[in-house]
Amino acid sequence: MPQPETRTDTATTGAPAAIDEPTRRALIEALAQAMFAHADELTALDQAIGDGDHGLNMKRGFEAALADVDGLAAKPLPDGLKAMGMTLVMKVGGASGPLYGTLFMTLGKALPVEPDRANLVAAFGAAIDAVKARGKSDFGQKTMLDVLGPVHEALAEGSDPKAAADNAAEATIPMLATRGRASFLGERSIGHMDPGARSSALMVAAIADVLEQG
Amino acid sequence: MPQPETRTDTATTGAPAAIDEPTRRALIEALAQAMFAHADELTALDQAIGDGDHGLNMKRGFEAALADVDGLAAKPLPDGLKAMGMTLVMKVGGASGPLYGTLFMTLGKALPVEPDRANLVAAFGAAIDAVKARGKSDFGQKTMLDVLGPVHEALAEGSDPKAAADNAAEATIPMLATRGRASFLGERSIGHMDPGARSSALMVAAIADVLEQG
Amino acid sequence: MSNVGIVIVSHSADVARGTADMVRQMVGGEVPLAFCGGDPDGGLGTSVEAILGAIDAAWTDAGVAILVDLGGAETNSEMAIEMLDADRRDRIVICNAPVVEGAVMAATEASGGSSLDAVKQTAEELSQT
Amino acid sequence: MSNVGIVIVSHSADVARGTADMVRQMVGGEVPLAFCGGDPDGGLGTSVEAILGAIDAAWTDAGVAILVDLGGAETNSEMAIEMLDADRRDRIVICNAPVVEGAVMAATEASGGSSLDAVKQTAEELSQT
Ligand SMILES: Nc1ncnc2c1ncn2[C@@H]1O[C@H](COP(=O)(O)OP(=O)(O)O)[C@@H](O)[C@H]1O
Ligand SMILES: Nc1ncnc2c1ncn2[C@@H]1O[C@H](COP(=O)(O)OP(=O)(O)O)[C@@H](O)[C@H]1O
Ligand SMILES: [Mg+2]
Ligand SMILES: [Mg+2]
Ligand SMILES: [Mg+2]
Ligand SMILES: [Mg+2]
Repeated sequence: MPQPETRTDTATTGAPAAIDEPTRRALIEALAQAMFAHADELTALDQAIGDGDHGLNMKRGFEAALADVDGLAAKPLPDGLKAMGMTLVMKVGGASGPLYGTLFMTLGKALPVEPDRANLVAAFGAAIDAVKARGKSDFGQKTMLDVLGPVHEALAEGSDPKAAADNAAEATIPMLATRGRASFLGERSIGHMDPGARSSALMVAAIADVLEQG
Repeated sequence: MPQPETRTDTATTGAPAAIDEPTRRALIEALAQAMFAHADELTALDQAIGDGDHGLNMKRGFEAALADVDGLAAKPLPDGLKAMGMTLVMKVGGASGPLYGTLFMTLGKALPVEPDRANLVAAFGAAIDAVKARGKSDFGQKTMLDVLGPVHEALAEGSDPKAAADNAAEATIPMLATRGRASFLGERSIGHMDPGARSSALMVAAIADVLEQG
Repeated sequence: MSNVGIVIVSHSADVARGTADMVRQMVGGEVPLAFCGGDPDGGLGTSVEAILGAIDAAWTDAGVAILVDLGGAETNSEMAIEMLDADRRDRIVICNAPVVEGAVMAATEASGGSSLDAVKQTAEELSQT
Repeated sequence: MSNVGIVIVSHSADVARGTADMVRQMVGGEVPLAFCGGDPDGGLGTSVEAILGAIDAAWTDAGVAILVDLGGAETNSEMAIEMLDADRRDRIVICNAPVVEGAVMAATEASGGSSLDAVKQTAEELSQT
């Protein structure tokens, strides 16, 4: 498992390599490919404890992002993130649309054009708060937040965000859902991974893979 | 205005003339014609404080009754009333369907084959109670019950049921609706005649006219 | 024993059909489901005959929960229930719950094998999340 | 000033259309009314773009009350509201009420010229009669 400490970050400034246009394009493509490759899996997870559309929703959102990959990648990082968020808001069609859309839009608002690690940690924290506000939700309710939170911690302490995301997604399995459609199932929501937790983990892995290569 | 005391009732037994097959046919036809002739008026009343379908609903119900007039008139009075009630239940399509249906079906259950006035008063009382139970409603709520009640009183005391019905329908105008769709309007239901009160008055008049001629 | 069945009764055939689509999306084929909407001529209203047909289509020995929208739908559903055999009449309830949200919640509860009482209660406890 | 407008947002286009039919039957043309249902591809879900379009279509200076069904419809409606000009944002509310019954009640209240607050309150007080 790759160690984030060995990444190309310059330890002295705490700044990751600049996220230039080719990297931004690679990030969008990697996110889209991850959603396309796992659409059926996400849908199956959502069938178990929801309405079975999460894979389809994410696929629709990232198809739209991919269709505009030139335009999105050409923008400076903050504007690109905002535009990406807006695309998800407009295209996803499920509760995850405004939630992921808010996540990306807040990152765009909070990040400078060339962020360092501290900027990233702060921006991710702000984005999580915005998702909580949008979803009237918090950690521990068996949602995407239960992956985003541990990823934020990993970023803050410099540990591996991919591993944190995967572990956190697994950890939603025994949770009782109290937000979103899965909450309709009450106790029966226990024993299944939350689909939004899984899509969050997939996105974190896709981003980490691109940045580690970058 | 015709006085019910001058009707063909034999004062000694209190029995109205037997309601024979031609009379039963005349009653069904008169009821249907009254609903057809006043369908637009009933609909207009329902447009003011409801969903504007009462005329259409009653027309549909009595078209079905008229289509089966031979069969209905051929039955003894109690069975004919029950069958008529069932027709309204199945065909009217609005709240008035099960309510008028229950009224006729209960009359059919409560009346003997050759009823006297006392039978009629008792049966009408039972039918009103059944409508109240079906509608979870009572007098004073601006519904058909506010005509049926005064008609029952008129029958019991031997006064003119037609006049009682017309006055009672008029008296629903200042009432506040607390049942049925008109209740959605709150205070704005005041100042309009209840459509079901009007259709009840029309039916009472149609029946009285036939029996007075009979 | 099969899961509790769900019957959707709306004044509008479109509302009834769309609600059934939303229910199917949540519970697939795990719950017997039937719906009806519209008066006997197809206008806005309800039809006792159609309600009886829907009850029959969704019938299971575990019983049937009916979701209705406004007054007439409820009164016609009550009328329909009284026309059933005594045997069935005891295993059918009308939920005091909104038609769309209630149907989704009731069906989700029913898909877990819950009793008719539990299905009714879940629909009726409904407040928007 | 015009009556408060009503916007219906359901996961199902059929539910949205049928609810609008039921509202029209009660209030005719007295209330600005718009509806949307379905995700951007027409499947079950909601679309922020369609919600924004519906808000625009039902807009009046008296404001607009939105009725939604389940979670995503609410979240997407909140998202849509935040994308409006500040000026409009203050005159638009999401009712915590069931979509079908709430829309009929809200529209009936609106047809009497009631304020946005009163319309919202009537929809939210709703219990089945
Ligand atoms: N209120 C909420 N707060 C945070 N996350 C939520 C909330 N509601 C839903 N989610 C997340 O969204 C996921 C479902 O997304 P999706 O299936 O696309 O939308 P929908 O539930 O509208 O069909 C859930 O698995 C959960 O992670
Ligand atoms: N719960 C009730 N109890 C008694 N009468 C009622 C009740 N609900 C409605 N009504 C009567 O029914 C009439 C409306 O009938 P109709 O328009 O045919 O049905 P709907 O209201 O379903 O459209 C009302 O005017 C009222 O007289
Ligand atoms: Mg889903
Ligand atoms: Mg969905
Ligand atoms: Mg009516
Ligand atoms: Mg009606």
